[in-house]
Order: sequence, then C-alpha cells, then structure tokens
Amino acid sequence: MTMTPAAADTVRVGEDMILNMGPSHPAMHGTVKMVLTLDGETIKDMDIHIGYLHRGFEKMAEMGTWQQVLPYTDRLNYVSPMINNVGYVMAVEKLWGVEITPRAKYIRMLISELSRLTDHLTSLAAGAMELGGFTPFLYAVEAREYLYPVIEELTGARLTTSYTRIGGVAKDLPDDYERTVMKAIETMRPLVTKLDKLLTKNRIFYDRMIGTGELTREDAISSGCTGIMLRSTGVDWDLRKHQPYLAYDEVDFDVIIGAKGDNYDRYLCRLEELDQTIRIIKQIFKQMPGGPINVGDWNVVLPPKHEVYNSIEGMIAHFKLITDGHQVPAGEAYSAVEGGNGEVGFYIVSQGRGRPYRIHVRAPCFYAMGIMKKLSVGKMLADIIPTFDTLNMIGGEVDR
Amino acid sequence: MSDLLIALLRAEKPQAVFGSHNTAGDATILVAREHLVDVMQFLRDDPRCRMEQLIDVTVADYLEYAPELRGQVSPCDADNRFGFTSARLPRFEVVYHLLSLSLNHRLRVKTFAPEDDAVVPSMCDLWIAANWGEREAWDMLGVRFEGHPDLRRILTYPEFKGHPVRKDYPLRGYQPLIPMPELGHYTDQENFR
Amino acid sequence: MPKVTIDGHEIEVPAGTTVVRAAKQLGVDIPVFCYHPGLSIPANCRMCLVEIEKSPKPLPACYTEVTEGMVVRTRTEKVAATQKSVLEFILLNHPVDCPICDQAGECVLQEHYATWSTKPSRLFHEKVAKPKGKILGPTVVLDAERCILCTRCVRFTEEVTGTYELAVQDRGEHAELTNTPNKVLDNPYSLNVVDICPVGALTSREFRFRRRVWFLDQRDSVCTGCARGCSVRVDSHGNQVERVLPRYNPDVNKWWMCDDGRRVFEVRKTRVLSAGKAPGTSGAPREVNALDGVRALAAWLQQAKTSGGATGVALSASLTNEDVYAWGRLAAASGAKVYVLDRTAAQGDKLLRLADRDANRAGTKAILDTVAPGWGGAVELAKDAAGLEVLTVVDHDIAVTDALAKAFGDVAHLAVITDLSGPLADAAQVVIPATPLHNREGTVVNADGWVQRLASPLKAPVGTVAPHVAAAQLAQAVYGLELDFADRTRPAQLFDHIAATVSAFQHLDYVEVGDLGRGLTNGGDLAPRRARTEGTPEWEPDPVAPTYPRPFALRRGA
Amino acid sequence: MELTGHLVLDTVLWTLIKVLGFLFVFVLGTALVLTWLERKYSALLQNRIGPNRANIGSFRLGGLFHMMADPIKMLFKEDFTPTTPNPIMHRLAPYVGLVPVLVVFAVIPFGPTDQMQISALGVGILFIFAISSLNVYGGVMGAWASNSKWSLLGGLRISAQMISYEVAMGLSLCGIFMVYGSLDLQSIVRAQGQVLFGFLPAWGLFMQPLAFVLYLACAIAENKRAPFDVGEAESELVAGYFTEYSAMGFSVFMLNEFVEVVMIGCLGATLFLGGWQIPGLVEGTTPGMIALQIAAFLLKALFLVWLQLTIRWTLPRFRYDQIMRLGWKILLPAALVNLLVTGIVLMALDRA
Amino acid sequence: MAKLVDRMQPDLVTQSYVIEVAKGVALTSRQFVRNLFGRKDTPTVQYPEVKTPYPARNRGRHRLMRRPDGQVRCVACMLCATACPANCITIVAAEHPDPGIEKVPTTFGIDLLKCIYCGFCEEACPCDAIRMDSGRHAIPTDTRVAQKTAIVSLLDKDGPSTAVQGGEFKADHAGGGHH
Repeated sequence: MTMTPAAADTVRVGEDMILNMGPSHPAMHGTVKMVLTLDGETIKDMDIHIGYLHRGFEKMAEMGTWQQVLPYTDRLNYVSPMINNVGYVMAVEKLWGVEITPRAKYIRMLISELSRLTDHLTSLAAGAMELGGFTPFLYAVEAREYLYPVIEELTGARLTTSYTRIGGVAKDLPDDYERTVMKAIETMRPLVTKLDKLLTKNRIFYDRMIGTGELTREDAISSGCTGIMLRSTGVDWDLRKHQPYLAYDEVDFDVIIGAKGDNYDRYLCRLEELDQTIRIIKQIFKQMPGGPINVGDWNVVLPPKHEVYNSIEGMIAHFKLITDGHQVPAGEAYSAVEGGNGEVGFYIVSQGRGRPYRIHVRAPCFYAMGIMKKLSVGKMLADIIPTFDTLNMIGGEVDR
Repeated sequence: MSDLLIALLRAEKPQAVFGSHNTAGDATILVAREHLVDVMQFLRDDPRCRMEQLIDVTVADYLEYAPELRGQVSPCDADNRFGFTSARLPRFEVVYHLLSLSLNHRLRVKTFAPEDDAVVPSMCDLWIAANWGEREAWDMLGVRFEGHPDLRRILTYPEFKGHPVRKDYPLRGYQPLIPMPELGHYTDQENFR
Repeated sequence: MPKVTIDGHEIEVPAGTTVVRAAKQLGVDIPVFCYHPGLSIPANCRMCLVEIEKSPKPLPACYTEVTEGMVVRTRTEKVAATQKSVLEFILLNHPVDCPICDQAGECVLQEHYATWSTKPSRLFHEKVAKPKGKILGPTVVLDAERCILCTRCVRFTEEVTGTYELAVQDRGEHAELTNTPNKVLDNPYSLNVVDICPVGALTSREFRFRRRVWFLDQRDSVCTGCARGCSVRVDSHGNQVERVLPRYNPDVNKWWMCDDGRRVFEVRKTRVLSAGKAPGTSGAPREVNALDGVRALAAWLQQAKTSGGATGVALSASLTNEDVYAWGRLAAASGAKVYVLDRTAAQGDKLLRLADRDANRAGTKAILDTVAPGWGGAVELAKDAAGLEVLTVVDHDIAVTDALAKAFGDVAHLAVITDLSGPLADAAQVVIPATPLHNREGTVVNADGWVQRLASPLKAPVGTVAPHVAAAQLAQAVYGLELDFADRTRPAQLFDHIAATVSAFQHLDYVEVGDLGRGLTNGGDLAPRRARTEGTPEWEPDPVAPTYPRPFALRRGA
Repeated sequence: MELTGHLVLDTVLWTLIKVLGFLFVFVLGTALVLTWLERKYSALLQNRIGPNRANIGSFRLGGLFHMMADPIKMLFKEDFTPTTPNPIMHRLAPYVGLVPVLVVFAVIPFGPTDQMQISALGVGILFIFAISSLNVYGGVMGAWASNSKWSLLGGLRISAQMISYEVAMGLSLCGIFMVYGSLDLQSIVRAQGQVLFGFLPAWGLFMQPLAFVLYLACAIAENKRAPFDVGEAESELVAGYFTEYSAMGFSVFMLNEFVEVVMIGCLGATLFLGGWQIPGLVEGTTPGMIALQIAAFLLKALFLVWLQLTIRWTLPRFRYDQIMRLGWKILLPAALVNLLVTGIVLMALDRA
Repeated sequence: MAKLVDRMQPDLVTQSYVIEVAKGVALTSRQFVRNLFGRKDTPTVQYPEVKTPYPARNRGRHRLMRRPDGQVRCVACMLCATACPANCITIVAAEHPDPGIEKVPTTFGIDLLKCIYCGFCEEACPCDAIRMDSGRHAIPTDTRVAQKTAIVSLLDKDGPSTAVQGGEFKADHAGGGHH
C-alpha cells in the first residue's frame, strides 16, 4: 500500500487486517464476498463483491420464448419461487393487456402467500442458525418442510414450481386443497411459536439484534429498500396494500412496520408477517371464486388437452403457441409484486416476435445489499451476521 | 394519475421532455441526456412529484430492435428537436423507474445514449440506490455513468471483457481469462456437447 | 390509374391491379390460400373475401380488379365471419396431423387459423379418409387428407412447366388431388409444387421428416448450379444445409427453381475433398492442410521465379468475383498467364435451367478483361501447357476433357486449389483444400449480368482456405507484393476494390447489391446493361415463405 | 513412613487402577459417548432422528456405532497442514490442549475415603485452576500456527475469553472455600455431608447458589462451547482457532472439548452437588457403600453434562464484546458480591 | 392498517439471562422428552426404507406412453424438444411403414443432467406420448453417461396411454395428472 507521509500520520499503517469473508464462508449464503478492513474486530471498511451466482438470467431470457423464461424465474429468489412466477407472468400480461380470471387471481395470491411463508421461515431459520441457535433453525426449517409438500401437491415440484402461465395458472387446485393447506399451517404454526419462545426474549439473542444494522428511514428510502427493509424503519408501504394487484384489495390484512429499523425490528416484522400471511390465506380460501383458471383464449394459453388430441383446431392453436411463442405485442412494461424481500419488478421489452427482447429483473435484495456496507461499517465483525440475515440476501436474486 | 404527471413534466420542463407514452398504464417520459439531472432533481424534490425512491436503473440495447417498432417503445416529438426520429434513435436507452411513496405513483424516465458516446450522468447524488444500479448497468451493458464515485464491475469480475447483455456480445466462447476446464477422466467429448 | 380506398387508406394503382395486390402495397394483409402471383387466379378457396361497397356480397380480393373510387373493407365483422367459416370448412376434414406433418411451422393453414380464427371445432363426425403417403413421383409425396384443394400445384404443372401431371378427381368432400392417368410427377421443376403447397399435402421425399422447419436458420443466397443463378434461401441446422428453397427475384427466377439446383449441396457433399496433398521429403505425397499446401505451391513458384520459368493460372468459371479478382491481380503482377476453364455443360431448358453450368462466367470475363487482359481458355491452355513450369488450377468442378488431361500432364508442376475430389485432384502433385463454395461468401454474376450475393450459413471447415486468401498469401510470400487488398480479405472489402477497378462493376456496392442483386453497369457483349426497376417489387413472394417470427431458429442453430 | 518396595508397587498399581478406571473408562468413555450422544440428543430435542446408520451387521443400536465409526474415519482422513512456518506447533497444539484437561481429573474425588481420588492433593482446587487454564494454550498455539486469519481471530477471542472468565470462576469458587474452609476437594465433599436446617444437605448448590450459576457460566465459557463459542463461531469465523485442522488434529480438539464437558460436570458435582455424598448416608467404608457413592458422584456429574448439552442446544451465541461485558461487568462483580456476602455472613455466624 | 411490531422492552427479568435460559432449557427438554418417548414431533422419514408417495402431479422422470397395440405413441413431432427450455431432448425421426402412423422416433433421448423437470414437454406433447408422472425421481448417478443414456431406453418402457387420438379422452387430464 502506498501512502503519502501526511496520510501515514493519521492512518495506522499495517494494523488493519484485510479479511476476505466469502465467497466460501458459512454465513455468506448465496455466495457473496465481503472484503473487510478490520481494526481489531471493528469494521473500518467493507467492499461487497456479488456476482458469484451470476447466471446471465437476462441474457438467457432473450434466447427462449416468453414461456421458457418461466423456469428461470423459479431460480431468482429460490425460497419463494412462485412469487417470481407470478411477478413475471403479470408483467407479460400487463404488456399484452390480458385480464385473467378471478379464480386465477386468487390462486396466484394463494401461491404468493404460501411462498411468502416459506421465504420468511427460511430467513428466520437461517438467522437463528447463524447466531448459533441451531435448534430454532431446525424448528423453522421443519415448519417450512410442512409447506413444501403442499406446494408440491399443487404444482408438481417443491421448489422449481414453474406454476403460473401467461393468462392463468398451470393447473387447478387439487381436491380438498383447503384442508391440506390449513392442516400444514396448523402443524407449522406451533413450531414458529417455539422459535419465538427460544429467541425473541432471550437476552443473548436480542443483544445481538437490537441496535445492530440500524437503518434510518431516509437511507432506506433513498437506497431503494423495499419490503421488510423499508417497513422495519416505520414506513407504511406494502405493494399489496398500496398498489394492490391481483385481488389483494379484497382481503384484509395489516402492514407490519417496525420502529427503529434495526435487525430486531426486521426479525419481528418477519415473525408478525407470518401471521398476517396466514390470515390472508384463510380469507383466500373463504373467498375463492369458481370458474376457469385461465383466460381460455387459445392465443394466450394452450388449448385443453382433449381439444388438442381430438380436433385439428386445438392442435393448430397448440402448435402455433409452442413453435411461435406468445405473440406479445411490441412495447415495454414494468410490473412489480411484493416478494418475500420487497418489490420484485420485471421490466420487459417486447418486439412482438415470440420471444422477449429484453427482460430486466428489479431484485429487492440487490438494492438492499447496496446499503449493507453502510449498516456494517463501524460495527463489529460479528454484527455482519445478523444484519446479513435479516437483510435476507438471496444469491439467485441478487446475481440473477 | 400518470397522465397528470406527464402533463406536469411537459409543462414544467418543456425543453427536456421530448416524448412520452402511457402504454400498459406505465407513465413514461423521454428526457434528453443533457437535462436528465435537472429533471430528476425536479422529480425528487417537487411536492407534486416527490419521487423518493429510485426503484431501478437499467439499460436496454436496441441494436436488433425493428426500427419500425421502436417508435412504439420510444415515441419522439414530431418537431425532432434533438436530432433523431422515432425510426433512428440511439442504440442505448437508460431506463429509470421512480416511485413516490408519499403520493403513491410511479414514473419511468428514459434517456438515450448513442453507441459511440454511451455516457449518461450519474444519479448517485440524488439516490443511494443509483450506486449499485448504475454499476450493474455499466457492467452488463457498458453505459458509463458520469460522476459515479465507484463505477466498477459488479456482477462480473474485473478482468471481464465486454458487456454481456449487449446484443452483439457473442453467445459462445470463453472469456480470455478463464482457462478451458480440465476434462479430467471425462475424455469423451461427446458427453460434453 | 384508378384510385381505391382500402380500410380507409387511399391508393392509386394501375388499372387491372387486383384488390389483393393493392392492399399489399398498403400493407393491409388479406389472407389467401389459392392465390399465387405466379399462377392464374381460380378464386376457389374463398379465404380472401372482402367487402366492397356497392356489392351485395363479399367478393374475392384476389380476383376482383380495382375500379375508380372502389371502397374496400377487409376488417369488418362480415369479413371476419366469412374467414372463420371458410377456415372451419377447410378444417372440417383436415386430419389432426400437425405432429407428423412436415409443413407444421410454415403452414399457411396454421398461420391463418391462428391469425383469423382460433375457433374451436364443432365437428362430431368421422373425418373423410383419403390416401396418405401417396407417392406422386420421384420427389414428391401426397397426403390427400391434408389437401385443401387450392389447385396451386395443378396450375403449376399446367401453366409453368406445361407437363399436366396433376389433377383433381371426384367432387365435394371426396375431391382428391391425384396424378393424371399414366403420368408421374417427374418434371425437373417438380419440387416447386411442394413450395407452393400452402399446407402439408405435398411434401418433399428428400426433406421428409428430416428436421422441423422452425429449427432451421435461414440465409439468403444464390444457387451455383448453373449460370442462371437463381435466388435461393438456404435453410440450415447446426452446420448442415437441410434444404434449399427458391426465393422470389423478379429479375432472375421469379418464384421457381429447378430440382437439380436444390440438390447441389447434396451432390457436392458426396464429393468433398478429404485432405490436401503435397510431395513429402521422400517424394511420396503426404496429407497437408491448406497452409502447408500453399507453402508447397509457394516453393514451386519461388523456384519458377528464380529460374524464370513460365507460370500459369487456370480459373474455374464458377468462382466468386473476389477469387477471380485476387487471382487475376496476382497473375498480372507475376506475369502468369490466365486461363478460364468450364464445367461440364448440361441440358438446358426454356424455363430456368441453362446449359452453361458455371455460376460466374460473366463476372469472370468482366473482371479478367480488366485485370488480366489476354486471358485464354482451355484451347490456349492445351497449347501452352508444355511450356509452363507451374500451373495453378483454381478449381470448382472443372470438366477434365481428354485434351485438358493431356495438358495437365504436360505441365511440369501442377497445383490445384479445390474443394472437390476428382480426376483433377488426383492428377495434381499439390492439392490445397479450398473452402467449399457453399461455405463461402462473395458475389457472382449470372448469365444475364445480374450481380448477386452468395452467402452461406455454414462455417468454413478447419484447414481450408478461400482461394482469394490463398492468392493474397502467395503474392506476399513469393513475389513480395503487398497487393493493395492483401489485408482486406473480407468479400465486402474486396468487392469495393472490384467496384473501383472494373468498369463493369462501377457504382456497385456490396450492401446495395442486397438480397435481390443488381445489374452490371457495363458488361460489354456479355452482360447486357440492366438496372433494377426503381421501387420495391410490386408483389412479394407468396405466403409460402413464412414472415412470422421464428423464436427457435437462432438459438438452436447457433 | 518408610516405603518398602512392596508398598511402592502397591501404590503405583493402585494409582494405575484408579487412572484406568476413572480417567480412561469413565472420563474418556463419557467423552467418546458424548461424540455420539451430543448429536443424538440434539436431534431428539430438535425433532430429528439423528445419527443411526452406523451398524455392525444388522445391529444398529440407535447409531451407537457412530462413536466407533467416527474415530476410524478421522484416523484415515488426510491430515492437512497448511503452509505455515510452525508446522510442529500446528501438530502439537491439539495435544497441548488435551493434556491439561486430563490432568485435572487427578484431584477429583470420585468416591468416599481418601483412596477414591487419583491424587489426594491438599491444594486440589488451586491445582485445578493452575492446570485447567493451560488448556487454552492448545487453542492459541493452533490458531497461531495455522497461519490463517480466521484462526488468528479465534485464537485471540479464546485467549481473551479465558482470561476474563478465569478470574470470575476463581472468585466464584472462593465462596465455597470460605464456606467449607478447605482447598482440599475431598474435605470439601466431606463437609457437604452435613445437613442444613435439618433437611437440606449442605451442598454447595444450596450454600452458594449464585456461585453455582456463576461457576456454570464461567466453566462453559472456558470450555468455549455455545453460547460462549465465539472462538469457533462457525458462522463468523468459519471454525475459529481450529479452522485449519482436519482428521485427528480436529478430532482431538473435539475430544478436548468433550473431556472438558465431563471435567466441568465432575468439578461441579464435587463442589456444588455434594460429590459422592448421598443425603442420609455416611461416608461408606464397605465396598458396596463405596460403589453406591461412586455411582452417585458419576450420576451427578452426568446430570451436569446433560445440563451443559441442553444449554448448548438451546441458546444462540454471544457476540465477542458481549461475552467480555458479561465476564467483566456482570459475572466478576457478581462473584465479588457473592464473596462479600459470604464473608459477612460467615463473620456474622462466627460472632454469633 | 399499519401495525407496529410489538418490540419487547428489555426488563430485569429478561436482562438477567437466567430466567429466559431456564425457559429455553425447559422448552427444549420438553421436546426431548416428547421425542424420547414416541417421537411424536419427529417428521423425519427414514428414506431408503420408508418412502413418502409422490403426489399425483409430481414431475418425476419421464416416461413414454404406448398405443393400445403396444407401439410407441410418440410421432417425433419435436414439440417437446421445442418447448424444452433446457434443450435436453434429442429425437431422431424416421418413416414408419404403416401409413396410419407414418412417423416414429428412432431415438428418443433425454439428457437428465440438462433436464430441469419443468414439465413443459409433457404440456407440449400433442399425443400424450411423454409424461412425467412416473413417480420416479431423477437418477442418482455419478457419471455423465448414465444420466444421458438412461432415458434412451425410454422407447421400450412403460404402459399404454389412455389417450386415443381422434377418440375419447378425459377432459380433466389437461396438464397430465396421474391416472
């Protein structure tokens, strides 16, 4: 390191330790590297290197049809894949002007909320584990484990769901699905209570959460933080409430906000949102309308299989949709949904030629990670852990 | 709502705003690069706009876009004050998505950057979010953001050549600094197709 | 010139123009099945029915000629209902065959149904069964169930080839396309009926089931089968040509091309040169790649230069203009004599096929006249052969006659740059593998003096060299010449040189030559002075070539 | 006393038997079982099944064979030594850590009579203080010799932690000495045989309840186990001071930890739970009585082992500075207060 | 509407550590005892011995259906290969002597390492030839070759399809449930 004599007086040369935290580090889940300049255990400077999981989502998306982008979205925020599915198809439908059926709306809401449960549980679990609380971690993961079979029963896969379709959803709800879901939730909820009991009032835990990773409201807003990050600072902002999409204006729930914007607030917000989500799910089942699950227009969704097998008309429509892709008209659209971590936005540009011209994903974690440095500098090395966890960085989403 | 915003900007900044559309309900204005900082400052601070959040920054590369359709995405005025028509617009469009939390509205702001001069002013002084957003846009599409304090690559590694989301970035091949993978005992090339 | 209003747009067109053409000029799409611009108009599919003011019922747009003040509406409910009914009617007996039908993906019926109807089926009965997989001739298979009886193929055999091999028999739903009695569809243009068939009723026996069309990459090129130089579209997958289709070019081939032209790729594939050769240290031939071959040739030329021996360059008349120019310049600079050799002539006909099978005779002549005046032919070569120390043959399928074979034997050192195996390659001591003509880009001039771009979707095989590059290499290595184009080996750059140097190519530009070509500006006795009629072609090729997007081709073919 | 050769032989043999029986069978045996038990136990309280796959033939025994399979696996793994200027130190470190912990058991009275102690040292507790803190050298040596920043940070953390908690632990135990008036562990245990208020055994737990809590906290902290495991803190420092250890080096560190768990249990049982005392029984002299009281001691020790396990699997981890704060600002003052109050009470009782 | 989180104020009880630790220990101990006797709360499945059934919609390994006469249903239309986002399906078509069938695959290969189990092939198949309801999961192997070739033998496997082209078919199958 070269340094001018004047600077050498003020900076203690050689006493700082540069530490590469990651990319292979137990706490850097999702693969991220933090280059830390440490003075003892205090962080003096920090440089965050992301991109270790960069798969070129946006480039790949330009290569396939509109439909073929869908499996990629599963892998964005991989703890809540179906919210990404919903966000993506909503963007396409917005550009195309497709209005989906009420039942599809409710099913999409249902899967969004189920995914939100798994997302928050994962975040809580990982947070507990990395603070050394292995038992609450396993309780939360077990709780999540009850939800995955429910998701699998609906979509056919636990994680790589690819469930939504442009113009609706892939399949209707299975028989007696409400009972399945409610049973899973009833099994899952006590485990969250256990986690709550083990952590929330435990001084060892709250000493590490309170006052660490404190985010001011101004910074949260200016840095583009959304979702829990923003709400924990006391901003009443939830896309489901303030810019309602699907049928979120027809269900009743509270927006959970925090007071100080520290890790403890974010932890509590997640915990509380679990209950709000369960509340929404109950209402969804109560209000679930009947009717078709997709728009039925053969230019938008594949014809039903019996039409394909038995009539040339269905067969042609089926063929055209698969070989030519969806004929989304030229133009651009941005559509956002409230994901597990905040606003998941898709900016799409179409050329009207069967495949996307440009897709850009607005990943909530990406902007949250942008403020990570500010939350950590001046704090201790160990504070990175809870901050990083409550920020809930998901590698697939940040790097895309 | 969004129409009002467009009308407001057209009235307040007639010099800067030279195009707008409202397709799919997304209010969009096209701003000349020279006036971008001014317009953004206005959008953030004016009580009628109050765009507290820069939700997203990205760039779209219109190299392969059909010229006749380009006007639908980026309509320009008839009087052609900025030297380009709808059919022949510069290659890059820098797209900003703004959100006002207090007034609950959104706006998309777009500006142009030609291929040989792909530079736009940085928004880092206005929003913290611009820092990483612009780094990503630079990394992926190679549009420079003038005044950015730390314009490094973010998703790719520093030695990476080129900007991968550009339309003319080759789809196959290896970056020079990555050695070809050793195949080890999997010598059967057939299996690696 | 009558003025007509179509969907609110006004246009003035020459008298006698049909509504469908006028609409096309306005950019208004009117769906058609049976209409083909190159054939007569039967108006039997009824797909193009449009509303015309003062007419009590919809009229077929393909047949109706415009009159002054005519007002046409193509997007009314009535028209839409007609289109839906027509489609429903056509689809009634159409088999559920898309999965096994080669036309799927470029099927006009699919296209029209997806665009104009998407109405579910109302049929509850068995569909009428007709013969499937019926062989009409050596090249074409018929699936009668898929046929929509547009009679395009029948009209083609009647009007274009005049061979009358096809006809429709029976009536109503039993009507069926078939061979006329005792006739087989075996005319040299038979595959055109596959191209013009809007559905998958007629399919090519050769291309059958080979590849789904939506995976194919398309590239516009020129046929090099004969001096006609038909405009073609080359469809490829991976690094392999799958088929060749005619491309509409009003000045050259209209909509058609011959069956031989489509098979040029196939035929050449069987004759590909496997490796080059050069004398080894022991004197026995060894296998070489292009670079080593050029080195061996360079050594000979060097020797000849030192000893003052005479050298010669024999060019095939099928090379690109760029090759001819480069070799011509090299020969002129080195004092070598240039000879032009021919391919074996074939039988020509009145329609498209020419007896002269060399793809670029006119271009070769025009260029050599400027850069290497005094060039000769096979006769001169036979005369000079004995005196030549080195003869370099830049070959593309040169016909080796007895006289030529003797001449080649007389030459002290014979080097061949070629992409094909054959007697010539066998006779030579040095064989330099050339990049095959169908893997290259460049320009060729057809018999009428029409300059067109040759393009290829294929990559050049490893270890081959384009002849014009070899010329530049030799110029530098042997004669120490920095030919002014030596570092500019891309065809487009070389073409600029040609345009600047050769008067016949004056004012031509590689980009401007475009997809449809340009006439030579001054071709002397060979190339008649011709120039493209200004403006766009009055009528695009028919809907056989799909214009809709192909989301897969680029990705799969990459 | 004049020692005859026969007597020397007798003493050596007897000591060997005690070492074998207590140290090797009980202590190391427990530590070995703990390697399996810790996982199995944590599994049970985390709604899992835990290790159960190791088997001999068709016998699985709930995975008990894991405790055999693991050492075998560890023995055969690559023993990786990082590029370091001190490879010998790196090799030595785990054993430097292990030996002091084992030595401590020399003075633990595991049964009645003076014979049931490997070495009847008069200043037993001071010996324990002296030796047990040497254990940290193993960790620090390993951390330094590993030539890794993570190890270094871990080493720094454990040495600081050791210093902080050694003081508090020493002071918390001072109360015990004051109450029982001896440094000899056997005497302390004997003193715990008395009865308080007619029903309560005069165990350290009841005489010095605060000291017990302090002792437990400090002891776990010295053992560097959760919630005081900042020295290894897998989510912060990868594995702290033994990041660069593999195979046997790693497993000796683990063994070290488990032996220390047993040590804390034994010492705690001795000082706070009345050692081998069974309320209502006098010090045994017959083999049957002795066996019973040895069993009582071992059970008490195991109870404390269980308590440690449960705490380890219940609590999250402290932050480094919070551990320091807890040690210096809470435990140390509390120990001092405990000492003060004990002193005042004792003086008051003396006066009375 | 907006609801503030219930942010606990640290009081003496929580700050003393001991009480909360004791509560925690009680909770975990209770869990231990519950699990020791009867494993009431343990959801773990002992996998190779015990298998949970896959739900009917599970997208497992592919299978090719047969016609009632035992021939392969697939007609090599390539729609599955077209719809496949991972490009993992290789089909080579050939002519079948029976003009009623006309086109059959001679090779039907799926590279299971490339496959992402999205189910688009099943959805794209216009003949009910390929399905993913086999109830078998991906092949666990450690060689590339095994993943690639295992499926080539697909052409010889699995039972007849219930779909009859041009005939009756259950409407609710759309999307490929398990029957």
